Amino acid sequence: MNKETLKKTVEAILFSSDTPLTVKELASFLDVEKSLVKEAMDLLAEDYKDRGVNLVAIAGGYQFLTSPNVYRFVADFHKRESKHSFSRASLETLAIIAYRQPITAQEIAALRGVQSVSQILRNLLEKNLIKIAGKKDVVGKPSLYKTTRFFLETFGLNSLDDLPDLKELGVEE
Amino acid sequence: MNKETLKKTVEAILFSSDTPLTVKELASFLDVEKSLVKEAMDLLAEDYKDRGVNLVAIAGGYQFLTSPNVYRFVADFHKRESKHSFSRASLETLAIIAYRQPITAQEIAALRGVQSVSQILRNLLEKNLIKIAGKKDVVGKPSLYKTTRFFLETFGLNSLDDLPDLKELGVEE
Amino acid sequence: MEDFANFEIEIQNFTGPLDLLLQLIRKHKLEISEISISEITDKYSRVLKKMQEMNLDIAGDYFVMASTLMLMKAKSLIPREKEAFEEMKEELIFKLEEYEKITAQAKILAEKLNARQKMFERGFKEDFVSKERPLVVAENGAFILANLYAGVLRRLKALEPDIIKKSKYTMKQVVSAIYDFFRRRKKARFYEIVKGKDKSYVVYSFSSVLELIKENILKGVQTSHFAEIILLKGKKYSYKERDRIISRYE
Repeated sequence: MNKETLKKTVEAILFSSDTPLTVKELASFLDVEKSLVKEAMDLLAEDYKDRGVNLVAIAGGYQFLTSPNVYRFVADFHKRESKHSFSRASLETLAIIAYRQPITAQEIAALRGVQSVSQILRNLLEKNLIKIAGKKDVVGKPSLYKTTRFFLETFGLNSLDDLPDLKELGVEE
Repeated sequence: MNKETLKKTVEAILFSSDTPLTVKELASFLDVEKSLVKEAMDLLAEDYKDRGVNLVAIAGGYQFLTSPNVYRFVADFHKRESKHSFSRASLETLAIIAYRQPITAQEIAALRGVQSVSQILRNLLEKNLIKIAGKKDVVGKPSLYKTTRFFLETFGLNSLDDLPDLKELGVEE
Repeated sequence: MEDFANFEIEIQNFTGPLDLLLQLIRKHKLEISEISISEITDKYSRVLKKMQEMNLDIAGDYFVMASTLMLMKAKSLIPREKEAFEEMKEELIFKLEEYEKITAQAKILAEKLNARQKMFERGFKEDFVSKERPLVVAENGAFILANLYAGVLRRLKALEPDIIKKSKYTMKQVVSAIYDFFRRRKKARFYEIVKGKDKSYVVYSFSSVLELIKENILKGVQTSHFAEIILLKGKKYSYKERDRIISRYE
């Protein structure tokens, strides 16, 4: 392997790895001298010195990290992205509310086969995906939950009628 | 934000993302003109042209990916071949949807000469490669299927126009 | 069987009856537009038979095509059905040509996929699709919701006793209907038995007839090698045998 290919290979492996890698690891994997890998890393560190991404020595190894100068933007961008990610349990709860609304916490818990969904409901209320829409007229007057308009926006729906037909999924309601 | 900082910010955000991001997404997040973001991306694509990592146009956006030239080493290092594998039947079904969308399940089945494709469609929906995009205005209102943005990402296409016409390949359409 | 040796590898990999037909056409270097129906029917039936001998689980789709091909062959022999035959043949050719395009397009997709998979994204991990990874709601969010809800319903259903959905026809009905046919006559054409019926009836009849032939209850004859199947009462034709066959499916 010539020096040019070695440098590109090291660059690609470091990029695609989510943990720092040591010179030793790479040298042994690529079956080349450690000094050659070290040289390639140094050249890369130099190349990336003034970029938005730097090659940083960390935990005895090397890792590509975004530059501290632009840290704020990167962090904010990914935080915003994570707004659209949900745990399976909360998405399942949301699905039940979407298809069964209005519905009480107890009914949701029964459908999911769990004791309580109050933590998840609080979370969904905070995210403005569901709302309380009155009380059910039974003993204890439990709250009834419904999805919000923001829910429709988040899931790209015009109305609740746009929710996929369950028959297509091979399930009878 | 000056052009230099913008370029570094775009670079850092793209670098830290594992999915393609569009000019529009970044421009709206950073609150700058789309043309400026586009310019920064073009400069970056040029910078990375001959490196071990390239900036590739995918699914209408851009994504940093390791160079295909060093593929073997990267794959071996992570002991991993490809993420997705498809049966011929699913590839055919995807090809039908990709080239003829929007299309109904019944139309797909007729083209493939089989009674039902619901199992394969369910599977492709689960993998987020296709989506239901409305109903056809005929008796029974069957769902219409389309490919998703994730389909473009998975197949490394920038847009559906990247799928070559059969005429170009010397097959009569 | 001349050329099944190297065909066997692919035998389990057909994606459907059109795929099987197209592979047969390619194998024999024929032009789609110039296929002879009786020849292709014969070749098709032989592969189907081979698949049955290998005890492969064959989808009904293959039998539907077999019956369609046989029906076409039958029509081609009847002068007044000539026009209907030509129409069916044209339709089949059109379907095959469309299907050929699809295989070419699927190949393009496979090539694109292959090229994309030579590139890796950031943070490429072994457990990339770990179950704990949060679900990202993108354009397919509504489907993910629907699917989760369907999962909830399926989970609930799993606790209920299983109710097996009855199909439109039963073997009992079909076998009885075939027997009715032979009440006042000694012979019938397969085409007559399924005339005017829907596809699933044709499938049921076809497999029942095969079963009855195997049991010597009926006899299948062909006047020439590629001609339509004519059915005759067999050595073991009796109502007792009918009930025995039917009882297997109860």
